Amino acid sequence: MDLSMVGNLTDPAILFFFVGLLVGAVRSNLEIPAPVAKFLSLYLLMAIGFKGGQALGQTGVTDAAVRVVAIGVVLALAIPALGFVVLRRRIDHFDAAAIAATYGSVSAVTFIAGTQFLTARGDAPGGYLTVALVLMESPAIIMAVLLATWARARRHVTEQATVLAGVHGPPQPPTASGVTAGHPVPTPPMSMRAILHEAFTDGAHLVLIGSLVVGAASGPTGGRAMAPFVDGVFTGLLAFFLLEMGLLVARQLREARDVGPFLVGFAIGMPLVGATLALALGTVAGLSVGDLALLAVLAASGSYIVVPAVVRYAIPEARPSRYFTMALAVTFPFNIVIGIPLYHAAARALVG
Amino acid sequence: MDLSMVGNLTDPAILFFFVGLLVGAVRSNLEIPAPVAKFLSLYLLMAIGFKGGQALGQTGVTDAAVRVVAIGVVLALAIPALGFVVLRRRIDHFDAAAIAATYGSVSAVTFIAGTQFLTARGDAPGGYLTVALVLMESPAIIMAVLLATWARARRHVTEQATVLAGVHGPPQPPTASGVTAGHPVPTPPMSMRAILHEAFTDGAHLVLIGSLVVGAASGPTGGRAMAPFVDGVFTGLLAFFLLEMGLLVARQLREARDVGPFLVGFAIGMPLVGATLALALGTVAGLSVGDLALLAVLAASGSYIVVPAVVRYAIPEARPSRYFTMALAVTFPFNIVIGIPLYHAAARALVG
Amino acid sequence: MDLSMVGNLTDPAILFFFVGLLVGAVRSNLEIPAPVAKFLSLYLLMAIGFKGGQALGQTGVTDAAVRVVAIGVVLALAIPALGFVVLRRRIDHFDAAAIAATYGSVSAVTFIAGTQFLTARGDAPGGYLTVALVLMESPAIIMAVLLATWARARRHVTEQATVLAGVHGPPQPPTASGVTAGHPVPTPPMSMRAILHEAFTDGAHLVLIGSLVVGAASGPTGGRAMAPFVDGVFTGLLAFFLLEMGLLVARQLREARDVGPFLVGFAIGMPLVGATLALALGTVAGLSVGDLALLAVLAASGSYIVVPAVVRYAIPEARPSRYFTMALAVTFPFNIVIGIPLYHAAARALVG
Amino acid sequence: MQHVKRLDLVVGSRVATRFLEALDTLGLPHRTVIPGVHGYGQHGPRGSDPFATFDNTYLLVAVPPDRVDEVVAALQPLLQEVGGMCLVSDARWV
Amino acid sequence: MQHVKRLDLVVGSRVATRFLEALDTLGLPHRTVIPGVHGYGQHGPRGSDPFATFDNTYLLVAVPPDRVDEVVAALQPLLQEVGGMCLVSDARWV
Amino acid sequence: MQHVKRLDLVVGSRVATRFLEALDTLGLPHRTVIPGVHGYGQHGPRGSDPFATFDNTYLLVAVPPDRVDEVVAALQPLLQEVGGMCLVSDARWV
Ligand SMILES: Nc1ncnc2c1ncn2[C@@H]1O[C@H](COP(=O)(O)O)[C@@H](O)[C@H]1O
Ligand SMILES: Nc1ncnc2c1ncn2[C@@H]1O[C@H](COP(=O)(O)O)[C@@H](O)[C@H]1O
Ligand SMILES: Nc1ncnc2c1ncn2[C@@H]1O[C@H](COP(=O)(O)O)[C@@H](O)[C@H]1O
Ligand code: NA
Ligand code: NA
Ligand code: NA
Repeated sequence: MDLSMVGNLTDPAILFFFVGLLVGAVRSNLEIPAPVAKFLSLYLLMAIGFKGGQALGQTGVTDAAVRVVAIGVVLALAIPALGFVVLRRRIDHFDAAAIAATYGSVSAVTFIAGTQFLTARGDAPGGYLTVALVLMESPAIIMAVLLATWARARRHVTEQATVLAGVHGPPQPPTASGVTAGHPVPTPPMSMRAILHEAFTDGAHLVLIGSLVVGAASGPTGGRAMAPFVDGVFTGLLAFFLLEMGLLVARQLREARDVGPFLVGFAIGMPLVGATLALALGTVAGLSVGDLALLAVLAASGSYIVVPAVVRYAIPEARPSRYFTMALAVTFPFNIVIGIPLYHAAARALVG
Repeated sequence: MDLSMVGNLTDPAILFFFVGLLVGAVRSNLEIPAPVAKFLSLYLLMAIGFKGGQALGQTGVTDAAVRVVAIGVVLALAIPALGFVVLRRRIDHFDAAAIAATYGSVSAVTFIAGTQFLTARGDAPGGYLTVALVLMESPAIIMAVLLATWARARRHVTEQATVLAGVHGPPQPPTASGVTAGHPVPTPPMSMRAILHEAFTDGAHLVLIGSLVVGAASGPTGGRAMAPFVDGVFTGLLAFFLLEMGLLVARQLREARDVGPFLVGFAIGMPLVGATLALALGTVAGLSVGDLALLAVLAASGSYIVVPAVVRYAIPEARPSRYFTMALAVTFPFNIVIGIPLYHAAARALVG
Repeated sequence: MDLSMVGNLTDPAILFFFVGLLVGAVRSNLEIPAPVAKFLSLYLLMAIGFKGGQALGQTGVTDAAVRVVAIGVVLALAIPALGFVVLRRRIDHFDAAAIAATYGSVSAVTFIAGTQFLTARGDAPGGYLTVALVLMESPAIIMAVLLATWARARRHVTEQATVLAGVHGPPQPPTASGVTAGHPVPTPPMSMRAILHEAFTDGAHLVLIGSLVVGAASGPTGGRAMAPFVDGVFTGLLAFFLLEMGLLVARQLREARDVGPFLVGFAIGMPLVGATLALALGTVAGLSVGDLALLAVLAASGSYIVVPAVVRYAIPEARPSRYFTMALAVTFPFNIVIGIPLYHAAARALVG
Repeated sequence: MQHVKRLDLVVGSRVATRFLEALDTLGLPHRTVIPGVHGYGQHGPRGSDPFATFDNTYLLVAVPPDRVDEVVAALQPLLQEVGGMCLVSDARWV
Repeated sequence: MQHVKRLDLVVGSRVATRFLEALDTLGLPHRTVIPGVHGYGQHGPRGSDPFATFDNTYLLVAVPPDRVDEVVAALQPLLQEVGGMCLVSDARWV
Repeated sequence: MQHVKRLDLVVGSRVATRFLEALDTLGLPHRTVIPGVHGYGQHGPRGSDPFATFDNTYLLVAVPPDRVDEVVAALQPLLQEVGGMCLVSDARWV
């Protein structure tokens, strides 16, 4: 494992993440323009989707593919349930539901970093892992919304919500005693139908699925034509994107007021639990090292894109300064630096 | 032809166009940031300009080059004249002039898709086709402006125009009965001098010409240095751009209120007529399969960039919701999916 | 030398600079979106930093490296001092300090163009030149700020400054007689501490240093993974960036009201003096042709990024319409077209 | 120069079309749109993730003063449902 | 805090320089410029094509109240010729 | 519709956070932020270099009328120190 870890720390893309962290920490004026960052995130989704589709197109739907995807879906249901059970005793139920959704879903960037890491070490995972990535994104969101609805019912309808249903909110938060003080319940939560629409028509989601299909459909000729784009410049653009992620994490860490020791512990412990579950199920199912390790990475990762985007409207009572910050500022770097090499080492030890 | 058509539908770039269409149809939040889309469009022009210039630099001005370019210019004058004659009996003269200009000019993205398609099938067209692309862009605009001036003279100077010459328009359209109802004549049209300046100093136009010259001037060494950029990542960036085109077409289709069956028919019929003309003239002139097919693609394509941009000011009486929508939402997809393989098959049958 | 110069004028990247100049001169609507231009500038810094780091990582800190960097730092102190002595007799002391800083510092884009030129001609400079680039950026700024402080002290505290310390400036300049007329002293200059923070945490600066470290740390495996990004598409993206630089220079030339013949002379003479100094010191130190020529390029170049950005706040009394315009609109094109081939020819003659 | 009412709306980019369609329905199609806007309101931060999946759009609409009440009445339920800000102020149209 | 007049202009990006030069000529060089703005007005949609060849630019200019008539007089012919919107309103300058 | 004061700030992108933090401290976290804004003021041109290292950020903040003096007092020293523009005007909040 030691060698692997050192290996990850000489990967230029990962190193640029640290450059971003440091540059952000000294409060430099460095800024990746938002349109470029958005382009890079779409590019990464397109590239991994396409490559996954190509791999799938070559192998077809194998037995291993079915097993990986099945375990993935099981994990996507088990992890948020487990997370909620742990959290509900210690924190507000709405926060608990949102955090459970965060860890039940997955992080595409962590998935990409994991794929890079494993491929560089000769344990390339199968293309169907990309299908697992797609399918593991949404179940946790729906489960969390149901949990929040249940919590809302238990709390009865508060007077505040009633008032808010009648008028649009005031220009600034009612209390003048600082940001964190009041956490007013905003406009009423979205309908279930709207939530499902948001979750399933999310742009990032659809680009990933679309690229998967295009990759599978366009065969070796298409693959060769796209290779310089989806393979050649991939590491470089990933490095650029991780530079931005580093800047973002540095900024987020500065504002991490609402995350205490318990939640930091959860943000590190939950990934380890998730990865362990994945490693156990995957070993029983006889997965290869690469598939096993990447499934553990998926299980361990927390979503800081789709989930916060939807949950913000679906569970407005929960604080983004908790679930978003935990996933982005604690779990993401943890997985990148320690998690990925660790899960790989464990997979090697188990089935290597 | 069947094989070719299937071929086009496994091209990743074309497939991403369909992904964009579908994603747009389900009203996803997917959005390519405008600065990135603009960059991609400039990149595509730069790449085809440079590659055309390189090819020209190698072959010099051949006999075939002269014939292709000459036919191109003839078509750029004949097609808008023909279009106007057909349209003026059925629709408003200003709309007729604008639509004629649209189909008389050309679409660079269709040109690129055609080049990709033909090259992949071993019928690579000559670099001078890029010169034809450049020269076919503007004549139709100038012709349309003259037609509009003539139409304006016939209508006499209306009172409305007189009034508008005195005051800047009101904050919102005068009639409150919906958008399509009133189509107020806005500020007076541009002077001919201003129109020519707009048409010839258009950024896209100049990037194309500039890249053509740079490609021709920089020889094999320059070509090698630029290859990974203009060739390597080309398909990938084109795919990304066509994803955006798909989103745009989907949006445009939703707003296609002003295009009835007659105009839809025109938007499909006119390309076929233009292509037929090109195939006829090109066969007589003894062009190769690739040159012939791409010339047909040019003749069949309608401009949705330069022409609408200039015509908006030059013929303010015409409705963009007609000419722009027809070129972008009907003709462009038609050519991409059906037209290009069809013209190629015809060219093969004629001179193959 | 003649051949080399012609050589530079068939380099596609340099040719695109001229395309930009011409397109800008005819006042086309061409515009590279700002977020893309910013991305490209960060990309270029990342690529040269990474490549420099890779080269350094391979060779280690050689004797030649130490000599090059030492001479670079000497030049970064000598050139601004010399510049100030020349300028202070003819122009305002604040302008003199700002211009001295401009020419004491360096231009990364000129450095890149020089590296491309030399590498293409078989005289590739060492990776440690990138270290020189980094170290030569800031000393001149600090020196200029000290000079300005001294000038400010000599002038006593003017009444105007006293007034301004009390109120924020008015909405528009007090005099209504045109832009250039009044040059009001704005808000009080920054503290030395703030200036140092600005200079050392500047984003461009840190990306360069960070990439240098990542390049050195990530070894041959990292280098191979990044190659298509930092090498493959480099010329193409540089060409795109120089297109934008051409547009910018054309715009700047139109607004060059405050630069008279003396300052134009300085903007061409100072680079020649700087290059001569570098060539002399470097020849004595026994540098190779590539190292010597690129050091001369660094000495000859003037900063139009970091220096203006910092000096605007550090010496608010100086006019950007002088120092910025000189560096960007005169010295930059001069070096690109004439300077680089000239310094290379001189280096060959001296040590080739 | 005539008097107009100026509406400054900041709404989620994804739902901006709904506001614009409401204005279209009222026969008020003229507008200015600034994309890629960040913000912080009752629904927390918007636009500051590198994915910009959920940023805001700024809409500026000048309407004749006698139509402003109608416009506000049409937009209020939308603001209620999907959040956002709407400021109304006075201006003169040149 | 002194009173100022605030001008909000939305004009074609390509012609924005002409407006800015007119302001320069009046000795009013201070301004704020937002590029990449979309819109819909008498000249139809602007800025929503992926080529953004013809988008708008937003100009915000604060001028002393006594100079606003002069400014409006200088800009009106330009608005007449190339289109665009200009709103004038009151503000205080901090 | 209640009365609010609208603050339009244009400040260097690099120092924008300092303004926003000052507002946070006052318990006024709601705001709209437009990045990538160009301009020209007492500190010369901003945002028009291709490096955009030093462009402006536009901040729009609606605050209750009774808090505007407090806000202005908090922002004035910052404007003094790092430059920028701040306009205050009246609006109604829908
Ligand atoms: N008081 C305010 N001042 C300025 N902008 C605001 C204010 N309140 C809300 N906004 C903007 O409106 C967007 C949506 O608001 P909300 O739905 O309250 O989250 C926010 O992201 C801000 O951009
Ligand atoms: N009533 C309005 N409200 C807001 N923006 C407008 C209005 N009218 C025109 N504009 C803006 O001004 C630009 C040019 O207007 P026009 O020349 O009328 O097409 C449009 O693209 C819009 O961005
Ligand atoms: N009178 C004005 N009108 C509009 N914007 C202004 C004005 N004065 C300053 N600004 C903006 O505020 C920024 C900073 O101003 P300054 O610190 O004076 O350079 C400028 O770059 C402009 O964007
Ligand atoms: Na997970
Ligand atoms: Na045509
Ligand atoms: Na220098």
